[in-house]
Amino acid sequence: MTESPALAIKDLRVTFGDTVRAVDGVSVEVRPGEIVAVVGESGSGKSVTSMSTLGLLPPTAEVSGVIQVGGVDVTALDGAGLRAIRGAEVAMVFQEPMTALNPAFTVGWQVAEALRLHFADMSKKRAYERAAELLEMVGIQDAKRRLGQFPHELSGGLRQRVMIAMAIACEPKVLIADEATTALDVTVQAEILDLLRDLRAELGMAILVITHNMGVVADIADRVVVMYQGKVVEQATVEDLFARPQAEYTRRLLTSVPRLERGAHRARARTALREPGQAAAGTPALALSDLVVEFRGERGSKVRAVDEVSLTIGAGEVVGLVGESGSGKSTVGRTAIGLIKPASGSVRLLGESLTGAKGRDLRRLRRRCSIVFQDPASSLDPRMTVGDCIAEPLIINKIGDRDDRVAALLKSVRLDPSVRARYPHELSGGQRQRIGIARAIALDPELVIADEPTSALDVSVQATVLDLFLELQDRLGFACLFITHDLAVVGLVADRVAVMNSGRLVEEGPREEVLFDPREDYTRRLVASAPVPDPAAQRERRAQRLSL
Amino acid sequence: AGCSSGGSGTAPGDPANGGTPQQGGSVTFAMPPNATPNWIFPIATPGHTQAYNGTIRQQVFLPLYVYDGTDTSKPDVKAGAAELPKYSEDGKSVTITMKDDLTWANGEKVTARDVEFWFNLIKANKEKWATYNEGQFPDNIAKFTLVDDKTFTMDLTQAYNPDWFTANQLTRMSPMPQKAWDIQEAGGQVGDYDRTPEGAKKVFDYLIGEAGKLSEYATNPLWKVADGPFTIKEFTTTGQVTLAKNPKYTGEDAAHLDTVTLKPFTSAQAELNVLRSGGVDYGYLPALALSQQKTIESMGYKVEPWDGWAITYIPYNFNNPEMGPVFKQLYIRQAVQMSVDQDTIARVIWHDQATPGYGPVPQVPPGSYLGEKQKTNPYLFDLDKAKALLTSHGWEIQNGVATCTRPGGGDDQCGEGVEQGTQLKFQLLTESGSTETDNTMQELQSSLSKIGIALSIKSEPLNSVLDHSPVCKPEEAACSWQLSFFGTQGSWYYPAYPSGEDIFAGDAGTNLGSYSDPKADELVKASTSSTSPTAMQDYSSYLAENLPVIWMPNPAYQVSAIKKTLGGVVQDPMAGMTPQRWYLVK
Amino acid sequence: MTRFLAKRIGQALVVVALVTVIVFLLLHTVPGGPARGILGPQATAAAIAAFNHEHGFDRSLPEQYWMYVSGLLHGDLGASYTLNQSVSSLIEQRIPKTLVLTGLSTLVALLVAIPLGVWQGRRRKGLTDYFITTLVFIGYATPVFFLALILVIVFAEKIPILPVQAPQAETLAGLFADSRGLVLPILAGAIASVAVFSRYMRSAVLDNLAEDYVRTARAKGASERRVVWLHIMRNSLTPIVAMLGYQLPVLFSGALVIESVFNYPGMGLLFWNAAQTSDYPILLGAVLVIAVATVIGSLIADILQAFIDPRVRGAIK
Amino acid sequence: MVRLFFANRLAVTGLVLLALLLLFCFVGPLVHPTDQIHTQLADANLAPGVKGHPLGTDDVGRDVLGRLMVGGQTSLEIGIAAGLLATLIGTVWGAVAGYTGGWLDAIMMRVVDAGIAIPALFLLLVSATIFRPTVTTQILIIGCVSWLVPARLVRAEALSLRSRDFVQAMMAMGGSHRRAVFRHIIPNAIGTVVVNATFQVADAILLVAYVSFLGLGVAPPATDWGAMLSNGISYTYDGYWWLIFPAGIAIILVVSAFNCIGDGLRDSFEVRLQGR
Ligand SMILES: Nc1ncnc2c1ncn2[C@@H]1O[C@H](COP(=O)(O)OP(=O)(O)OP(=O)(O)O)[C@@H](O)[C@H]1O
Ligand SMILES: Nc1ncnc2c1ncn2[C@@H]1O[C@H](COP(=O)(O)OP(=O)(O)OP(=O)(O)O)[C@@H](O)[C@H]1O
Ligand SMILES: [Mg+2]
Ligand SMILES: [Mg+2]
Repeated sequence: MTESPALAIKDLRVTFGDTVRAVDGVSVEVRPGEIVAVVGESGSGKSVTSMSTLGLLPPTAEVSGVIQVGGVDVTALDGAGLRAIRGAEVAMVFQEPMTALNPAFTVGWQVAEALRLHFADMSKKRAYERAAELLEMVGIQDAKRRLGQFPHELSGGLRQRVMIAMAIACEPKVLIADEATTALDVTVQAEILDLLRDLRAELGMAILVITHNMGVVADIADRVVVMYQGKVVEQATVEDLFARPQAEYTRRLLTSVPRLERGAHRARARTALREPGQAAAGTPALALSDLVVEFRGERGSKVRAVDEVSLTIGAGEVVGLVGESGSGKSTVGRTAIGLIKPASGSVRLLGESLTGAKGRDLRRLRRRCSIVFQDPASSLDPRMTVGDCIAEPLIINKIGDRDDRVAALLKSVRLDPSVRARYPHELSGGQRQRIGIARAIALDPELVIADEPTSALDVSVQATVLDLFLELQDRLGFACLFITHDLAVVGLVADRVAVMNSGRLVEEGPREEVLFDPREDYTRRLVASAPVPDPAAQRERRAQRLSL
Repeated sequence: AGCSSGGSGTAPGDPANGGTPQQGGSVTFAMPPNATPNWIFPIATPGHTQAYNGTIRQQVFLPLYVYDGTDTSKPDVKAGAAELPKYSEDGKSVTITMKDDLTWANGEKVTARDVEFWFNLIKANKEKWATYNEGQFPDNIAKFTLVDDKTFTMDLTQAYNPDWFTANQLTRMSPMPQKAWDIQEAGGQVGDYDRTPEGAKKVFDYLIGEAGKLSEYATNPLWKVADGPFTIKEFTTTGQVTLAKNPKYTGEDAAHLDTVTLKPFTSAQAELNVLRSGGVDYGYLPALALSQQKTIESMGYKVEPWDGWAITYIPYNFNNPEMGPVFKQLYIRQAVQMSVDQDTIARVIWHDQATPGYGPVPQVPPGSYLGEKQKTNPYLFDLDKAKALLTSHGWEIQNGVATCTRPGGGDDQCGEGVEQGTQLKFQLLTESGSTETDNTMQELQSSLSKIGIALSIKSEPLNSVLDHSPVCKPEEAACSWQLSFFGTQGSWYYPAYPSGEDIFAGDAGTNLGSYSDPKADELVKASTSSTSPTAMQDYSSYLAENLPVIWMPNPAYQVSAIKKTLGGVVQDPMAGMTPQRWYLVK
Repeated sequence: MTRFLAKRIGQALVVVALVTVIVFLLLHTVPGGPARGILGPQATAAAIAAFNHEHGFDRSLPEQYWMYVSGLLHGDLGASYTLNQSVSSLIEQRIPKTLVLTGLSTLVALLVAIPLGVWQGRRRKGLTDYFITTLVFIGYATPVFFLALILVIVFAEKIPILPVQAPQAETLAGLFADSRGLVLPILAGAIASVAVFSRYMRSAVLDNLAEDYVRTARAKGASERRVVWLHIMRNSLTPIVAMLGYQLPVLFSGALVIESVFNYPGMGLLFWNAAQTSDYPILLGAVLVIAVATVIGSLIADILQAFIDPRVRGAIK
Repeated sequence: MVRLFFANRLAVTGLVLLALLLLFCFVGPLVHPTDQIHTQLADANLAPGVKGHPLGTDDVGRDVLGRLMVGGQTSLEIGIAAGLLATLIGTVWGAVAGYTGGWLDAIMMRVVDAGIAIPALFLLLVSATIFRPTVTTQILIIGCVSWLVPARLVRAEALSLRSRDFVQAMMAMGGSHRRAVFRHIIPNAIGTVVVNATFQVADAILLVAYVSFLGLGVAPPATDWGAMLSNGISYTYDGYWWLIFPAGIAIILVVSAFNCIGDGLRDSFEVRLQGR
């Protein structure tokens, strides 16, 4: 380990205004060919640290400290110098892929741009070909067609992979992946992790992975940096960390990691109410039958995103929806609440037909439901303060006493009530996500559609949020469609599990059955791909999976 | 004031010009905005009476008589097609002889038959003739007789004042080449079709149809048969007209110049810009640009006002249900007239390019028609006297507005029909778009307010003003207008003989305010039908005193800028032109 | 797309029909009719009655409208009351002139305004931003006729490098042959539009600067220039395109002042004079042309907008 | 947001400027009383300073400074009211059309097309013959002919905003369309709206001048800045600068004041760009 580090951050401090100390004396080193994972509490300054390496923080940020890339101090560089480094030396995958792509250009163009910016002599055609290869490398099927699509036509996972493709396009020396696999299903995630390992092996790339998924950490990292409240509280090799956590926060973190194993399901006071047989008796909270959703593709062709999906969620029941990225999970969620009109099939929401509902009736119906969007950044109005965002459902339903309620909601998702005066762009990804959750539970809904509600949360916060969620569910008995990629979380909260693949519902059944005794091949692959938060065990699993 | 020198023409060889007249050359003349010429046929149909149509037409097809407004007492024989008319003793018939030397371009002589051709077409189609007035030409011709090739006689239905008849009726006549134009359809044979009413109608329709093809004016063989000093060389759809010297002209008034281009402008501003760059030889200054006189002069131009043979006035609507009775009181009209400070308005607002007017006859050039009373303003500007007139007739000023406190017909009372409590609040409709007019109206408003008359002003485009101030009966809704001004360009342009049968006679079509006064009617009638030489002067004096309207300063027709090298220009107050007499000097 | 076009053309026809009806009705609410205006103050009552009869003003309104429409369907726009030409030939002569003038001045305005707006958006709150903003507003607040006058005084009189008149030729080729004459009119027309376009551009650039995708582009190593001129620009064109669609009709009537100052008889002036002289056939014809221009403009704007913003594309397919 | 607005130096400058202008026009005549009713032809076109006229006299002899105040009252009243009216109608119309989409959008936008297709000039001419001009009718007429542009602009923005997740999120919460339009679409289109509003005020003030020229203006002896300016411009060649500049500068000042306020407003909505 005498090699000079590819990326070295020394005593980095970042403050926003006088009050927010986002990063407080962080030092991290990544050597060529090394994969370092950064874990830590949501809002602990991981993203800010990573962005500061490329000088991408907003001007409101005050930065001090030293950042060296290949021995060169980045903070001393001027515009041109920085540009030469960006993309070519250090590339970055941003946390929220939804807003990070330019809505006006096709994804092909955007990937090709990354190439052409640094390979001046590359022809346009060649760049597109390479872009297609890159998309295939990150596991996007049908890459040629995807090249011509616009970001809003892609699912969250697809966008995230586009971002990854863009980042690795120029084969940078340092790759910073900020929550780069949150929107990916476990099979794709495993592929991406394999890809990263390959890149490290072939190119000696130094990789800094920011993640909350301890499984991912166990799977890929050589070394782990743990951050807490803007400080590095622990650095250790991955084995050491899992085996002998030193810091108090690390220990808390590790104990909160959900594991995919039998019986991990949280016991709930009123489980009796929700024995499968009984659920059918009451009016189902959500009943989808033969749902088909189509999007217009190029030249009027139609793309089936959801293909004859039938799914029933009984009152008070939690159904986990898992499946491949781009398989139509989010689309099902959106259609369920009437944001997308199905091409055929019917949606019954809380016993009423949604297809026919209009105006006031529709609004009344919707008020009894709520939805957490997959991408927290784009689902918050950029011009409203966090407080206003959370208060919005209260205002819509003319509920008084908002101030207290907003404060209480913030507290319940472990956010300081002082953030209410901030704007969404002033929060970290996980903080934004929690705003979305707080907003969704503000009204004590009867049905919650939660699209990856905890993907950006560190496991300790995730645990709190899930506890809260389950506690609320106990108390209010709402039904829930829980869309996620994290099978362990599904195992924790869901009564039943549904699995989707390419728009179809391939398997559906009680939790234990689907997760531990899957009928379908696809499900089996899925379960096998789920990383376990234990380096040794994970290595074994990986070998197993690869031989599969 | 430069207004007294109207028609300051310069005769050929005028030493003042310095330099010798030349033959040939071309001259560009700037037409005012919106004056787009669009007609050359000697009979104008409605919508085709723009001033420059007449000017162009009379260079190509000579009218019987042409007046030059610098002397309105007799026609400018040289510019017309006939010798002076001879009236019978009783004034009931007139005999006219055509000039001997005139020929059409096709070699035919210009004959009395050509006049008959014109007359027959008019007679059969008078309804379509833009200048037709019931009772006047051709209704007042009892019989048209050809005497010989060159001479004809017209019997009139009654005795007319010869001056009036020549100036206001005979000027409309214009011989037309019967041997070339007496055709009923395209490609048809020439015949004597005009002599039957049906035939005349057909011929007329055919010719009018041809006249509607503006783009062919320079090429249509019909229009080549001209007898004037010029022919049409170019006539564009945007209104640019180039006249070229007619080589076949046989008269004594041949053109000096090779071509004269009449150039249209989209606005006075555009014209001024071009003028300042020397792009026109004969242009004009917008009134507000008068301060540039020196600059323009230094660029080789003479700046001369071109007075108009016109009067400018504001009619009272005597039939207005509210204010009609008030307007009918002469003392009120006197008070109003005494509040119009014409001298100052002309000097300050019009920059000396308007002439105060005191009666129905154009004040300049002063001729034999001006009555003694009109010559010397009978109602000098005097606010005190004006106010006294009101107070002495039972008006009291309350809150700044005169209110009638003593109704009744007595000498010290408000007058017949004026009710107790009537307030002197007048509404004035005025033409928009001119700073001078706006300012004049504000000045009027201001001085009237000083004698207790509240004037409220509403300005509208000229057409709306005319639409909104029709001749009307008191009970009609359209009679709500009280005062109306449409004289930015002069309210009324007269033919050579400035009689008032169209505007101040009780039954006249354009007597907008329904002014009615038996004595005035009598005087108007006398001016057209009696042969007395003082008829016009009597009429002029009476109306100057009786105030059928508010007399206002009359703006000049235009303020011309003429290249110093251009001679022979006469600024005809009747807005006519004689470009055949223009010439360039070395 | 074809369906969209078909639908929009159908709607366009309705709009055009609607506009003619409205204008027709409005014209007939004007008391007195056009006769007095056409025939002048000296016209007699008989002449006015004859005029009204000849042009059908003594008939009922629906009848008159029907007469007009049936003429239209035969491609006949009628004949001017005052200009002794058919309306269609007048429009034919004037439209190219106006299109040249307004098209070029819009183009010039765009070429100046878009870079200016983008540049200002980036250098927000700098001294130059304030300075340019002030200039732009002075340009906007100066009435066109004054601006034109100043241009003439400066560039044609004080420093006589340009002609005072627009080209007087009747043909397009002739117009371009005298292209120096086009400079001042185009300039006069462009300045106010520069103000408008650049302000919208600046504002939109500000909106987009805050978006996350800008950060992505920077992270790729794109130069600031590229980020602004490519990434942000494309996303900022929405208001400009919306303005442009609307600009087309406005240009037709808005060129009036420039046409009148530079002695360049185009559509604006034709319309204005017709309005002043109550030349109804020209008015109706011109309104028809403007209505057609409007619907075309609005259609083009919508299509363009879908082109630059894929998210709206769904709305037009 | 209010705090942000007042923290913005530019915005405060704009507000102060506007306040000063209002003070000048509405309180000024008390300090500098002049006769704006009567003409004084003997004193026409006096240069500034002569005979106690600080800014000279106009072409019929009225004190220009006093006239500036009186004219400003009309201009400010009409400009502000008509500009705001047009912005208001246009913004709401456009936002509703763009947000709703479908046939309602088609109908609403075709109405706008039809409105734009009828030249404002023509409408003004016709209304000149129907209405008597008062400040109120002017506000209404100008407001009614100028809302079409903002409608188109805002609609274009709304069209892409409506598909954003935060709007969808609100809909999913059972929020009304009204809330979507007023709380999300319009605030996010605020940049365009504000820029347009500044132009609307300027336009209205200039349009009043145009309108007076057409004969629809307020009846004399009342006046407005636009009319003063267009009148004064005829004297360009005479060098009577005091007939041109005061009114011209006044117009530019209002326009700039509104622009500053607009930028300030815009900034307080554009929370993401602070520090830039
Ligand atoms: N507006 C759109 N236009 C065209 N295609 C779309 C659109 N929205 C989604 N799709 C396509 O529909 C499919 C399903 O998308 P969806 O967002 O439901 O996937 P998902 O299961 O939520 O995936 P992920 O886990 O990656 O979020 C994808 O192939 C996507 O490209
Ligand atoms: N523009 C900003 N203005 C003010 N505060 C900010 C801004 N950006 C980030 N912060 C704050 O800085 C802190 C660190 O944010 P950062 O995005 O680095 O968190 P993170 O560790 O990436 O969290 P997560 O796991 O939730 O993404 C957070 O408290 C956040 O609220
Ligand atoms: Mg983060
Ligand atoms: Mg999804």
